[in-house]
Amino acid sequence: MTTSTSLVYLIALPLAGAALLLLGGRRTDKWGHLLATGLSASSFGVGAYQLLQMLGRSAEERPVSQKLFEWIHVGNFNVDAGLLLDQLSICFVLLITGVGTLIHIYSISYMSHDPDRRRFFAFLNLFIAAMLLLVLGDSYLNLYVGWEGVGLASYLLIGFWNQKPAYATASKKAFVMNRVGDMGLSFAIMIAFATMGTVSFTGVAEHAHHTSEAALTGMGIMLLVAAAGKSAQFPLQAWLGDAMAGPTPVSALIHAATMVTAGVYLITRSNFVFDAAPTAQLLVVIVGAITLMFGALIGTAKDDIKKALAASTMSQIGYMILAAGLGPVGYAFAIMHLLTHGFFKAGMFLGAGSVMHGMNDEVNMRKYGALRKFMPITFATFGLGYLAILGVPPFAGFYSKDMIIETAFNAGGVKGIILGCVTLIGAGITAFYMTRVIILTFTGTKRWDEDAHPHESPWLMWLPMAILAIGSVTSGFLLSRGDALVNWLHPLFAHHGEHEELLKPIVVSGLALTMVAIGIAVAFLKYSRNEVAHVAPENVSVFTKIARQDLMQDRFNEAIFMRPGQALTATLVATDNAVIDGTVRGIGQMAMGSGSALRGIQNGFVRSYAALILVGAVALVAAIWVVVQ
Amino acid sequence: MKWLTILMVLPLLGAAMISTLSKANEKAAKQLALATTLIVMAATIAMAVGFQRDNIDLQFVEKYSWIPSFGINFALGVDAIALVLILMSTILAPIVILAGWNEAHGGRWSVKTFYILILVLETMMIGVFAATDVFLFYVIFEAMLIPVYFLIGGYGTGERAAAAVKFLIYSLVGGLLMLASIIALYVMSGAQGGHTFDISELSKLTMSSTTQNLLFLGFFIAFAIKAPVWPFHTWLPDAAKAATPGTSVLLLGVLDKVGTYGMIRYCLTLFPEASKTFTPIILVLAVISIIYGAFLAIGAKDIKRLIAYTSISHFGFITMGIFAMTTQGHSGAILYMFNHGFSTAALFLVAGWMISRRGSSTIADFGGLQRVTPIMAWTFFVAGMSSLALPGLSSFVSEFLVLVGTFTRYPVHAIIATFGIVLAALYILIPVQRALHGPTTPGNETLSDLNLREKIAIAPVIAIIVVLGFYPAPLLKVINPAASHVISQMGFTDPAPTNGDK
Amino acid sequence: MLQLALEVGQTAKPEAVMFWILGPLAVVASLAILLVKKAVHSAILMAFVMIILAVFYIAQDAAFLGIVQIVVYTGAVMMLFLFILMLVGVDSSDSLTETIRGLRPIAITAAIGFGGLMISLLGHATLGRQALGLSAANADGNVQALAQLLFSTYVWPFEVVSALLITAALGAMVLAHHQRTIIRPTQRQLSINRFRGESLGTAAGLPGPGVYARHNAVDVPALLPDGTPSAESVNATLSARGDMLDYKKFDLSEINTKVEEEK
Amino acid sequence: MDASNYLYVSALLFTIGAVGVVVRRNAIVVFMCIELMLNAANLSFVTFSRINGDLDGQVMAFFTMVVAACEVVVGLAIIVTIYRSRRSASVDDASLLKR
Amino acid sequence: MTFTAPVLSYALLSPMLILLGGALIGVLVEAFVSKALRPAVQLTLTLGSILLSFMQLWRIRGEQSLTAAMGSVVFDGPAALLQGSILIIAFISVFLIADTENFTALAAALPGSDEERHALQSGNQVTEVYPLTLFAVSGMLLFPVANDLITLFVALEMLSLPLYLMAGLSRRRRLASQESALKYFLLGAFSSAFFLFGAAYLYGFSSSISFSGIREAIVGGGGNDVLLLIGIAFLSIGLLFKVGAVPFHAWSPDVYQGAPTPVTAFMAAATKVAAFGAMLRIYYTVFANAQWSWTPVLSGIAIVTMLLGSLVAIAQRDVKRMLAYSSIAHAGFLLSGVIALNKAGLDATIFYLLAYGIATVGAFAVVTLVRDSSGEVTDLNRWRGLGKRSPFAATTFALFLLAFAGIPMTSGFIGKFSIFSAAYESGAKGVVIAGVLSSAIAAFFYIRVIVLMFFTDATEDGTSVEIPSILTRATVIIAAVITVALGVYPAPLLNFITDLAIFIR
Repeated sequence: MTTSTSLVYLIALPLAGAALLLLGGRRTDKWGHLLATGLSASSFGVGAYQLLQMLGRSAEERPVSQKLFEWIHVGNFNVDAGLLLDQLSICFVLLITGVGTLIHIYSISYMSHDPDRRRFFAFLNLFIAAMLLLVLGDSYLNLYVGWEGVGLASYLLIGFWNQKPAYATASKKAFVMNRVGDMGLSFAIMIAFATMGTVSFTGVAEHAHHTSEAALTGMGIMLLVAAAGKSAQFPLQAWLGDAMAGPTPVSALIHAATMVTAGVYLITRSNFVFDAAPTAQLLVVIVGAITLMFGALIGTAKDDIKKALAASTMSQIGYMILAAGLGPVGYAFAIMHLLTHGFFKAGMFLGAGSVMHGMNDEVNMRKYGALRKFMPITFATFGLGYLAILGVPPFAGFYSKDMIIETAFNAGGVKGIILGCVTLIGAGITAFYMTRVIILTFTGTKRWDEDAHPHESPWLMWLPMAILAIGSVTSGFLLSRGDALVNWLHPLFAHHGEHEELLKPIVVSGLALTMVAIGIAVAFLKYSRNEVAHVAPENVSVFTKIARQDLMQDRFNEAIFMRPGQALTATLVATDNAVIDGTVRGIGQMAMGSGSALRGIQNGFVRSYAALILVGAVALVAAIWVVVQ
Repeated sequence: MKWLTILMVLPLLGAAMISTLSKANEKAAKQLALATTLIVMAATIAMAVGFQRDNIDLQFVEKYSWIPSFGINFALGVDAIALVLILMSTILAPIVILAGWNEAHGGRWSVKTFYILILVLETMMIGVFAATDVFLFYVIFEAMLIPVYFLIGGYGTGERAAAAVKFLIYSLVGGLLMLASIIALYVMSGAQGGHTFDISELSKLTMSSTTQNLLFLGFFIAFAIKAPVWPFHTWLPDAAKAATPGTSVLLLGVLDKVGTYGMIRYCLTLFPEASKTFTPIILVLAVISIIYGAFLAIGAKDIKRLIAYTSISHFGFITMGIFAMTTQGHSGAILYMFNHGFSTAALFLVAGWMISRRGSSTIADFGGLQRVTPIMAWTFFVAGMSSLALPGLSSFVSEFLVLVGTFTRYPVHAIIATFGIVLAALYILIPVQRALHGPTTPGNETLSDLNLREKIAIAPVIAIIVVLGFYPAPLLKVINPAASHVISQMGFTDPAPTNGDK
Repeated sequence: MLQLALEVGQTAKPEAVMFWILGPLAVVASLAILLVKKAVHSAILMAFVMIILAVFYIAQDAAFLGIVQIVVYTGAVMMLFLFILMLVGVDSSDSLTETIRGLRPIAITAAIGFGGLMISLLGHATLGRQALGLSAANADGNVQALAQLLFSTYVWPFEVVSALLITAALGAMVLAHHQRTIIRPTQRQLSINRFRGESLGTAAGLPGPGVYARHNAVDVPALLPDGTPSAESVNATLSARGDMLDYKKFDLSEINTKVEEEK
Repeated sequence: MDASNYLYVSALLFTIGAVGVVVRRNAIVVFMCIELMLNAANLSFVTFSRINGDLDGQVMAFFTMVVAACEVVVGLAIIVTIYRSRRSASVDDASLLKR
Repeated sequence: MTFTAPVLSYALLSPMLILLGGALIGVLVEAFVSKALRPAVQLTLTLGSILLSFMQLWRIRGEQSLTAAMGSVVFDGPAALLQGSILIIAFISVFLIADTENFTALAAALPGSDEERHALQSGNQVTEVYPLTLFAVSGMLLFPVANDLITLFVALEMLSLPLYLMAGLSRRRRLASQESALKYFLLGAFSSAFFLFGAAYLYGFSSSISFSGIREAIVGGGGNDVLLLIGIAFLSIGLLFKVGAVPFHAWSPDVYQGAPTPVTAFMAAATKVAAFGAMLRIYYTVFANAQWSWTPVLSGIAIVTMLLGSLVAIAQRDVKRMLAYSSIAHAGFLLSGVIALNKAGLDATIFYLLAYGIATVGAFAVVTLVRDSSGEVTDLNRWRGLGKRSPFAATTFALFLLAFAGIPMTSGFIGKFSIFSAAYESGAKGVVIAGVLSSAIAAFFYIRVIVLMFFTDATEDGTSVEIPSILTRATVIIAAVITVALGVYPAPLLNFITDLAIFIR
């Protein structure tokens, strides 16, 4: 393995930016955003440089590592602060820094009226640094630092406008649910250390094959829990919708392109664990499939443009998780979809931000309509992203999503058929709700409020959108040309035997396109032909109602965790006071009480005292009598 | 050089100098106290530099005959554990004084008395960790209650008298149980080759397992009250609520550590067999403390009580780490003691500033502080993050070590304890949301942000929290030999990787 | 039973007779001390018991003690008791009903228990050596032998007891002796005071109350020749207690003292 | 005759004296009962002296008498003082101090 | 019949003789010195005698003799230590007695009468308390050195009679004071009767009234033990009464409360030393071989005493009564030293006696300082906020309380530690556990008083603290210094005690 001394700059640059802006205070208000953007860009530069270096080496020589310093060495628990850049992480590095830099640029304008813009950029930089640490850490524990770091940054950014209590609550919810996932990661690390005596990726990879399946299954499940928390997968998905409280660039960066894909990274990175633990792998697939449908269904009912996109994100990540769960054959496709998704979803989020920017921060799509004329660039970039997500050839989604559907069908047996159908239906629903978004937002009649004056966003905002749109169009083709990404990642994953194909690729593409067409058609029929109500109609089916309420996920959490938790807290508080403290007080009062009672002996009469002495004497004599007898 | 004696005498000298000042000269008293503690801190650091970290023997040993007829010596010496805790105490002292510059003003007595008490307390804090004679330890262990008692009762707020009494009674009861055990040890040492209180001599005593168990309990309950471990904890929230922030820092940050320190130094060393016997029960208590403390923190309405309950949870982790009997658990616990001192200090000091500005310690009275007093709000936030053991901050390293060390031997306990980290997120973020976020509520609009003195006071604490989060190696290198020494003396070796028993 | 079987020679039989008459008497008399109402009767009974004890002492070769018992104890100490009883009120008789709840049953139970157990225990006691008489010890006479002991072996307590006696005397003095805090004036001094005082106005003695007064009561001040009331004429104790009527209102100076001649 | 019979009388007198202290209210009678107890003890001394065949017991009894005399002086002085202050010689009336 | 003149070793008796001489001169002073001069003369005389006596004691501290007074008195190391302790305590107690505010002006005067008022106005003083004190002190010196039952009984009465009298001499609340004298006297005499009865049976058992004779009889055995057991039991009642052990304790709260505070201080501290001194000698030398018979009973009494004393003290509202119950609890602690029956127990008990005695005098001295216009204020509720008004009084009182509670760095802690470890060494674990438990209970009420003084605000009526007389202040300071010194560096005294405390038989 090659060592390098420059990996640290990937992280250090944005981290320095964050530190400088946070500690520098108001003094850095003027140029802080520029510095942050510059640092993010230079980090991208370092990443690009590393890629070039990597390309120049043979496949085995490509991974680069750097040991920074001794971190935790206790007994046989030895973890250094070390970085590892290999073919997998470089994809992420470039995605994070690339998309991240674009979003920095976008935010310069988007946040220009916010008095706390500097702080926003500090947090963005902090996020970039944490996310880079997540993907660069050479051990689970290093990853864990980045893992929680992005959680923190996400919390800070979701709650950026925390003067609104709802936003503050949303950020707290995100953090807490993420922590549940983090707990899973902790367990996974503990299992790794207890069974294999190491927590580094290379170490675990070495030991995995001679470790019992039970332990690996446990570790895998715990990793899945972690992934579910971070990537908003079932059952820890509830926070993502609320996380849209943050400024839109945040949603684009964190909740579309980068952080939420960390789960996919984790599972892919831990391929050696999952490959040896089929049960865990199956669970991954199931979680992915459920979330895929779950997100898609929610997406159909959302009127809030960002929440609709968030639901879509959830669903798309479901695709990735599903793919990752399919084993060696799926990892590369998961990553590919992750990358293409990073482009088109970020682009669409930025588009949504642009719309909101022009519409006084209105998010309800029912109050949009006919924005195509007022925001042509936004419409164009958003539209390209739309085509990409639908999987229309030759846009990016077509390459990545079709591969996943195909792999799903090829998973074999009933499992393959079920998974294939789920992914297909998902694609159809995706087409439906995305078309709905397009129709409600950009076409039809205007349904704006009086004071809305839609206008196109400044160039600083549309430029990143445009770049991302280009990515949405081309990335799929580029990555799959000659199986570029698959081959690139190939050395990292176990080799897989050829599956017999259930369906020919062309058939899968046909089926997928058919489903997409159906979805689009239904959406057109439903929304384009009828006048869209200004307010969401109430006379809808039960399913719609449930879908509007995010399929009852919050109610479920409330009923199962929150209420019992609150009740337990209240009970414990009462118990602490009444039982534990009460026992202590009771002992005190008992002493007091017996003291007062015994005072009664001292009644002031000398004759009683004499009687007491006499009784004492009798007792002594009686004792003697007993002894003598 | 008689480092430890010098360290113990310096604060007393300061106290003596302060006592000569006139009552009106409050400023001089403060400055003198600050200067004294700074000198002590410098001296401690100078001493620590000379510490040989690979030497597991006691260092800087001093021994003077004190009460020869009972075999009692004024014997001092430190190993890594003691050194780390002394270092923590002496660093915290000047910070507490600087941070609580004005907290003596609401007291029953003069400002001067406050600082005399603080300095006397500092002497005892050093002594209690440095003592290598059980009797000397006990004397300081008990005697240090008195200054704290007066600090709480005389300078606290609210139900300060009741809280001080509760604190004192709890501690005294625990202390008396320990005294009974010490007497038994003393008598046994007399029967087995001469009266002594030397800890290393006492650890060689032979005794029946029943005796050992009983004596262990005497010590352990005293330490469990001090630490505090569930269910001996109810004094702490009251005391912490009533005490001034500075006192609370010393109380939770230093004094309570005497409990966990005592578990390592006395329970494990003197009664290895009994420690093993009771380990299952103690681990359960520790786990209960972790979860229970967290739930009560979530339910707390008063910010100081909240912090106190979080400490109960944290002390649960420390206790668990100690009795997990692995090097990771042990080192983690020791490191946790050090880190907890600073993260609690940060929380309490900032909470104290918030409370003194707002005039209330009820969480619901705050709101939107982040907009009004950003620096104060953010320091509180960082302190809170440290309390919930965010990776990258110091507590994470120790908490994770404890968990991983426990998991290798007691997976179930570790798993339950890990749920504490989710609860930690709740108990920190709930007050953060209520107090710092949301719209600025009435009564909070005109609060002033941290002034320069306060910034100077809190900066080193935050710095230590962050630096040790990323680079705990210097401390761990000091702690590790001592921790593994204790473990190996107990006859334990770390569980080897099982590979899942394949 | 104590294995005493003491040979008391020829006196055996008379002593037994004496014991069986006086022993029960002593017990009955002492019981009566508890039961009689008047303290004086108790004292008389007490003296009676003491005398019986003196007889017992003499019967047991303790002649000196027997005499001392009568002379000192009965004669002096009991008389002191009687004397004090006189002081306190010889006629007073106590009610024997118990006022402290539960005390009497406790006392009776304790008494029966105590007495019963003691007697039972004495029944079990053995000495383990030969019981001796005092014939040998008293060979030179009881008093001589005692003196020998008192002035040699027990000289130190004997000396120290003197301190006890002084203490007793001192104590009685402290509690009972009324030291004069004001020197009582002598007749001569009184006379001097009367005639060498500032005025001779009172030389003839103070007026008695009620003299010339409007009322003939002890709390009404006398009127002086000029019609003014005299405060001195009323007993000081009455004035101190505030029982004296306001003398001002008896002042005649305000009304016309000139008596109209009857025409 | 068996000298131990005196011991029985002594024990009875002692018991009666002790009960008298408890049941009688007049301070002087109470005190007399104490004297009865002392006399009972003296009787034991004299009896034991005879049994043991030495005079130490008689010396002790003699000292007891002397000491009792002193005690009587002090005790009666106290009783008289109390009587003068309270106009009552009942020990039950002196119960200001309690609990 | 020949008479051999007795031989007394005056050097060894001189501490007592000096005091008795001083007392006799004091009586003469009462008779012949003018009233105005008497207080000063008596005070000087008393302090001089005690000092002289102590100096003499210091000179003879190393001596040992069984025949100092024809076998009536034994002089050895423990004797020197106990006598020295009594003299030290007496010395600082006399400082308190010298405060004119404590004693009645005229004991014979009726409370509230004209005569009393005149006596008060004329500045009359009952200077007889000085010789009475000296008599009591000499009785106390004799009590632990007595070597036969006669001397023991005489000493017992000699220390008691003056105390009975002095208890009734209070200046304020005279009815209560006289009542306490009556109670003390009646119960004291009652217990003396038991003591005497027990002595009779011991004599019956052993045919000897000297301690050595009794011990030989116990060692030698003979008949059965009925007489011995009765003797031990009843003799113990007399001794336990003096130290205030349950159930023979009932007098002490009432008497402590009613007596003039200096007398209470003197009585509480010095009597305990004397009585425990005698107990130590009797149980360690005379009854040692009958250990099986009395240790269980005495352990039971010790446990009950500790617990009851501590428990009832919690419920007290009067500071003197509280201290009385505390002293009952301490009697229990001290009994555990007697039970120990080993060298460590002897050393510990002697140390404890001195430490406790001095702290007790100090505590009561502070009580005399807290006054309002009508005299001492002993109601605890009116001690609120004392720390504010009188830091000196409150701080020193707190120190003494902490010493009673056995907090480290005070003499009380060393005492408690040494006495419990001795008891534990002898196997009396139950006593130690009860001791620890009752210490915990006791801590509660000591701390309550500290809270009252320091942490609560004064009530309206504001108890004023009189500027203490120099002598009272001296007592408080001396007691405080010794209490701290013995807590911080007890080694010299402990060594001294260890070297000296060996009973001779």
